[in-house]
Amino acid sequence: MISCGLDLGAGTTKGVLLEDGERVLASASVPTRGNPVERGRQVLELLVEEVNALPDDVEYLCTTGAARYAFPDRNLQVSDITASGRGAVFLNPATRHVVDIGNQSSRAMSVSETGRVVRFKMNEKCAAGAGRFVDRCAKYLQVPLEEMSPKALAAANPKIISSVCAVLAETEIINNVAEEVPLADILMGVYLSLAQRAYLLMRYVGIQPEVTLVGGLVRSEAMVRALERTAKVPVGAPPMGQHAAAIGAALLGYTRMQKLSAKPASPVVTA
Amino acid sequence: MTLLAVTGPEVGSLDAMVPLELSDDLREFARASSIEELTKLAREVVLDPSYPTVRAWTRGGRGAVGCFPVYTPQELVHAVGLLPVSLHGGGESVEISHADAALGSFLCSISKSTLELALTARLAPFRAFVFPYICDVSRNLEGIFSRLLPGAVTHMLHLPQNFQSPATVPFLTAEYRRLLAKLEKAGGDPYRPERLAASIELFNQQRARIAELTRTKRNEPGKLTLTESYLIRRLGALLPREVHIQLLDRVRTELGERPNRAKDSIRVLLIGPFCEQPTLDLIDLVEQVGCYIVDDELLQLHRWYDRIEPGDDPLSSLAAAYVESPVDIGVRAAPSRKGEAILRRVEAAQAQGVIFLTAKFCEPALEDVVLYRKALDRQGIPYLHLEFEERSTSYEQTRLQLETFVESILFD
Amino acid sequence: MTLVAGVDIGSTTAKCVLLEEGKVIGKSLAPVGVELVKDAERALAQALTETGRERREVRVVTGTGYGRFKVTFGQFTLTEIGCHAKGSHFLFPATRVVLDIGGQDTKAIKVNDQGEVIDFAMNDKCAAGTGRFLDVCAGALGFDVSEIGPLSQGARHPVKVTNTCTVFAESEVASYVARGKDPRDILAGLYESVVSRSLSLLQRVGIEPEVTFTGGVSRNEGVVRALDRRLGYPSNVSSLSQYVGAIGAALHGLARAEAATT
Amino acid sequence: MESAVAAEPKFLASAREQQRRMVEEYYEGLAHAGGPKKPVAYMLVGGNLTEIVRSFGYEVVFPEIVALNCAIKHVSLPNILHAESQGYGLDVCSYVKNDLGLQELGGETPFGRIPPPDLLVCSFSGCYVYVKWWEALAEKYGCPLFMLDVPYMRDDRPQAEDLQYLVSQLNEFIALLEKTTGRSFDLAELRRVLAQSRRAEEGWVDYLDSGRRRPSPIEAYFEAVFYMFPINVLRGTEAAATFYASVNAEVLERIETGRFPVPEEKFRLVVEGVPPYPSYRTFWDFFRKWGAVSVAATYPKVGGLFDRGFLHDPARPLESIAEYSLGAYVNQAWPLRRKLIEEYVRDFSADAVLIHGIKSCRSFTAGQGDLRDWLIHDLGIPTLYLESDHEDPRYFAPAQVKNRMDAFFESLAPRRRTPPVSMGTA
Ligand SMILES: Nc1ncnc2c1ncn2[C@@H]1O[C@H](COP(=O)(O)OP(=O)(O)O)[C@@H](O)[C@H]1O
Ligand SMILES: Nc1ncnc2c1ncn2[C@@H]1O[C@H](COP(=O)(O)OP(=O)(O)O)[C@@H](O)[C@H]1O
Ligand code: SF4
Ligand code: SF4
Ligand code: SF4
Repeated sequence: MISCGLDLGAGTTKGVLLEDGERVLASASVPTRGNPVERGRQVLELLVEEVNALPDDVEYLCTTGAARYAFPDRNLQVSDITASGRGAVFLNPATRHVVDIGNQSSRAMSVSETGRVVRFKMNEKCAAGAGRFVDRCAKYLQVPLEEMSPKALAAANPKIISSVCAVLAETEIINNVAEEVPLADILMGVYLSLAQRAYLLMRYVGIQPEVTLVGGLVRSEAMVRALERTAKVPVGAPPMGQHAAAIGAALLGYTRMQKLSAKPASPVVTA
Repeated sequence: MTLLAVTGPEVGSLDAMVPLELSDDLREFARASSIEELTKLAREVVLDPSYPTVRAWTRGGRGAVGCFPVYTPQELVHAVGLLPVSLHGGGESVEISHADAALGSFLCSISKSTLELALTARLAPFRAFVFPYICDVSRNLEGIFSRLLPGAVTHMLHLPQNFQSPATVPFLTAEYRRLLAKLEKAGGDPYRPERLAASIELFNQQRARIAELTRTKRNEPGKLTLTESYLIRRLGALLPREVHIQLLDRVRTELGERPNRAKDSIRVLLIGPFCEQPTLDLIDLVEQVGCYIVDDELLQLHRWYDRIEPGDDPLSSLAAAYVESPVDIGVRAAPSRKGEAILRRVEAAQAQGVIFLTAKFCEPALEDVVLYRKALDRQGIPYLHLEFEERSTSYEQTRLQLETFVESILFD
Repeated sequence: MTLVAGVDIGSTTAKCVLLEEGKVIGKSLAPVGVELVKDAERALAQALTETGRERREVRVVTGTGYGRFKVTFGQFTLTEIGCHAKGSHFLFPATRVVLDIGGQDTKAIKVNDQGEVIDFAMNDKCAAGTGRFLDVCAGALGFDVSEIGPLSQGARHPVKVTNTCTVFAESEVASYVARGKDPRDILAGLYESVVSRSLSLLQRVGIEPEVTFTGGVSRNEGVVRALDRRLGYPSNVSSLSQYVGAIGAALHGLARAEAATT
Repeated sequence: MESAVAAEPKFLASAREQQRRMVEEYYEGLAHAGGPKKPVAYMLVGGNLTEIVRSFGYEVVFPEIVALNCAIKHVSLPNILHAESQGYGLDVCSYVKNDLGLQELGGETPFGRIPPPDLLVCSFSGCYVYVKWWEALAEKYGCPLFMLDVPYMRDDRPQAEDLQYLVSQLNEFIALLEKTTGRSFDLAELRRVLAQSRRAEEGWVDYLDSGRRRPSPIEAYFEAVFYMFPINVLRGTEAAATFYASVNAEVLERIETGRFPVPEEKFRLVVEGVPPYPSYRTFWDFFRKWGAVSVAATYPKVGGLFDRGFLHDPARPLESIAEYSLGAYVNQAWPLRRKLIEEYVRDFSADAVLIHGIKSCRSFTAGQGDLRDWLIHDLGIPTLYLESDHEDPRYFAPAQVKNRMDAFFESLAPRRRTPPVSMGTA
């Protein structure tokens, strides 16, 4: 049985195909650019293409992410916090604490061995604590996004940004540039200031080993190091971490599908 | 500050809409024949920041008193022939442009919108305002009202926090006399004990019926939605009590016939919104995502006590009721008892989890949440803490968190 | 005949004006980079080139704006609050209230009939409702901020911008675009939200006519229209509105220079 | 224009030294306190019952004072963050967060360990957060809590029923203390302690009154805050009673030698609001650079409005303690607060008012915007409103504060109400 998880995120639309709730067959992602439904379809096509299957081979589709309700051809939708908890535990079964930093928000959650979210906390309404902040800094400093992290890792004396606002932080960064703070130190400062915000969420939830980072920021080793340095715990960063929520959605879809085939006609709960 | 200068039409706000007009005797409510009709009417009244029911009441020359939440002894206001009305803020519809200047940035919405309503003449139907000392904001708001609305009578009611001292009831009785003196200035009749006794009895009747309504919600949560229960209760401090009691009787009869539509929802306790009220959209949303709110702290005012015996001296009986037997909420000292209290309430409501829904910047509520959390953690009871503001129009993040909470209980 | 210069180093742009005989005879405007001292020098040099004057003819240079301390070659520095007040009074002598919306903050300033500051209020902490907000949102619509002013003309159903955060508003705009909303309605919604934030600052100092609107955002006619509608009367907007701070600085410098000679 | 170099703030040299020693000794004493031998009572500054508690042999901890000491020493943030991880939100009073965080982390501060309470005395005087804070401490420690309910002051004079209510609570409090300590109440001792308090209060008032002189020999906000310690924490002790004599001797010396808080007094200010402790020095320096000096301030009166005529009276011990609790500055309704500030401006010939709003303190701050509005628009008194926090360094943005301050003083110079005192050339 193949289930699909689609994570219709604010920044990136991601999807996976999962076989029997066990194996990831395919994964894909494209930038959302404000059009989640269109991108969702596109990701679905990419996935199906990758495994040489037909759209009908996908038996169950579960959406998650900010636009989970917008995607019409879904069987189920789950919150992206629920989904990324599941996905993180799928990727690393020893995970008990998940940090999810995406484009617009960051969350920390404690999870059970099944990946059930026990407690969680997310940042609210302010972009200063999310990936968008890194993107903007990249743009401002004219460093390609992919190079932000490798460059940051060379920092000797990271310069932490004190401004609470992602937008105004740019001015602060400019000042740092003007004061000839080395680029690496500025870049690492960006990650550290994100880490500090995430750390507050983590502490609220209660930190238990093992800690796993998921969401788009998992692609930045500097983010992982910054978190470790701030929270003083080892932080795992699974390579498929950006797809954690998509995987979790596919998993939950799979579970639901099984329940349905066991006991027909139970209504979808969340609506 | 320029008073009463409403500048230009406000896009998307209710100012641009025609305020609801009601007949002087509020006959519309008598005609509402079903819960649906009643809640529809209630919704219009609640969403109209110009207090249509109060304007209807005062058209006949009668006086009304605005009572800031909570624990204002509205019986006293009623007993001197004035209409006690709860000021529950501006909801989603009031844009704040004057009040910010006086209040500063880090304050709850209800304080700002209440002042905004005053500065834009929408509290004109009231002759007097009572602010109980439930928190520093409510208390200070009275000081601001007294300056910016020199024409109105304002009063800050000191509510005692020492519940052990034998001197507390006599003190509070004296406090109530100070309030009576102010009400008299606002055109209230002189105080007569027998009238207060009658008012207390009337409020007892209202409370008993509301208690029944909330019991129904607890025992058969599929019978009525939280929004319905809320709107019906909310009318209780916007209409003459006599009218509301009749409405409640009708509601009771109708509920007797309604089926208890069971859904796959979790039973949840809703703690925190005892003063500022969430918007109707938010109240809707909480149940929509898959919760049954089996007990809540919305609109506490009808539920402080079971019953008050007026006795020989109704004024001190009323004071004693506050000191000795009210429901504990975040604005009443209960040292060393908070943790226990929440566990008892969870148990009583047979709730599977707790949602703390606290007004942004509402410090009394925020501080209690920590004590509650600790107790819930010890027992492994799930909870979620959300903050709300009056003028939020987008609930994406709130919905996300509510759904996660429900899913964490429903999915294993 | 005294030639004086005002250099306003803002968060976004560097502005310079040359003032002679009560007239602005030259000006320059350029985005600020990271080396503010150079930006300041360049601003002055450019204004001089434009008018064909020499640096040594300039009696006094006064710096203002966030980067005023970077006008190291100047004689005086003053905050932009005092300069916007002075500049507004110079352009519109009946000004009582100045609204200055620049790149990253908004200020409401109450002035007396001498153009002196009586009271002021400003936002901080958050870029919501500032020029930056419009820059970012214009980008999301695929425009440059200098183009979007007239484009809200004819909006019929302004959208409600629910996100006050600049960054999230940007994605909100993007999603409106994706949903095929009329850009006019989106822009009108944005302007509405900028104006409603400024109004609460204006209320802090008390609104009374005449209101002069300055700073880069006042070049956006859509915002001006939205402001005027909410005020109920037209605000003063000069063609030099983005230079008002620099003009004020030059005037202050002139006063100082004159005080020194007498 | 601001002067290029600002001289280092100079305290009253030996009084300041003495004050430092008193603080040190106090915290050293605390390190050994706790338990039945030397029980510890936690108290709040507003309307506190120091004299009574001391007469029963208690050591007194004021968590507000501990918190502000932490903030000045730049160690409040870890405590605050710890409290936030326990669930205290961003908007909770950061005194509370500092204290509860510190309690959870074991009570270690750079100036000694703070012992846990044996008794909690909540003087509910002027701030509702007091109640919430003490509830949390009671929940944590399970020790007895006495709630002194202080009616809010809404009229010029205390009402008879308010006083009666308070005195009767004080009697109940004494009974509780007798029971918990096993000692009996010693009225003579209380009278003696109150007499000491009164001496300290008289000296403190003299100090504050010297702000009326021009130029002012004292800094009635930044400097006075240091000298608040004895009047709030050590009231009733011999040390506090004699302390102000040395302070005032030095004030005289300043006058004689012409060494004033700012070398050249340009602006006289009345200051309202709790100070930004985490950036105290930076903030103060901004003022000094402009030649601004505070001549009167409301905050130093949170422990009692002694300068408005109230002094403890050993002849009427409980009544005067009751009046004291009622009279704390934050326990005054806005109309009274407004009147006081207006009087300060007049009596101390101030040019302007500075209001410092605290984002996490609603008790002090809710309504300061209206105050500002009234001062500027009704009274025509130039007023600057600044906002940060009293404990949380994250809310102080030096560049923004400086910008506002510069703009304010720039605009104030031509509008000054009184000619500046000049001791040199500009
Ligand atoms: N190639 C990359 N290198 C570094 N960071 C990346 C890369 N791709 C994405 N990111 C980061 O991840 C963020 C998007 O995270 P994601 O979890 O996909 O967000 P959402 O689910 O909200 O769309 C981006 O804002 C960016 O900061
Ligand atoms: N031609 C224009 N049309 C509309 N808006 C403009 C134009 N030029 C600049 N702006 C706006 O003005 C802002 C800069 O304003 P300015 O007063 O120069 O800022 P600052 O003084 O902080 O540098 C920009 O962020 C932009 O939003
Ligand atoms: S502070 Fe900055 S990042 Fe945060 S909400 Fe405001 S604009 Fe957005
Ligand atoms: S919402 Fe909270 S803080 Fe605001 S007035 Fe009510 S109780 Fe006070
Ligand atoms: S007065 Fe303000 S600072 Fe003091 S405890 Fe109360 S809220 Fe905190």
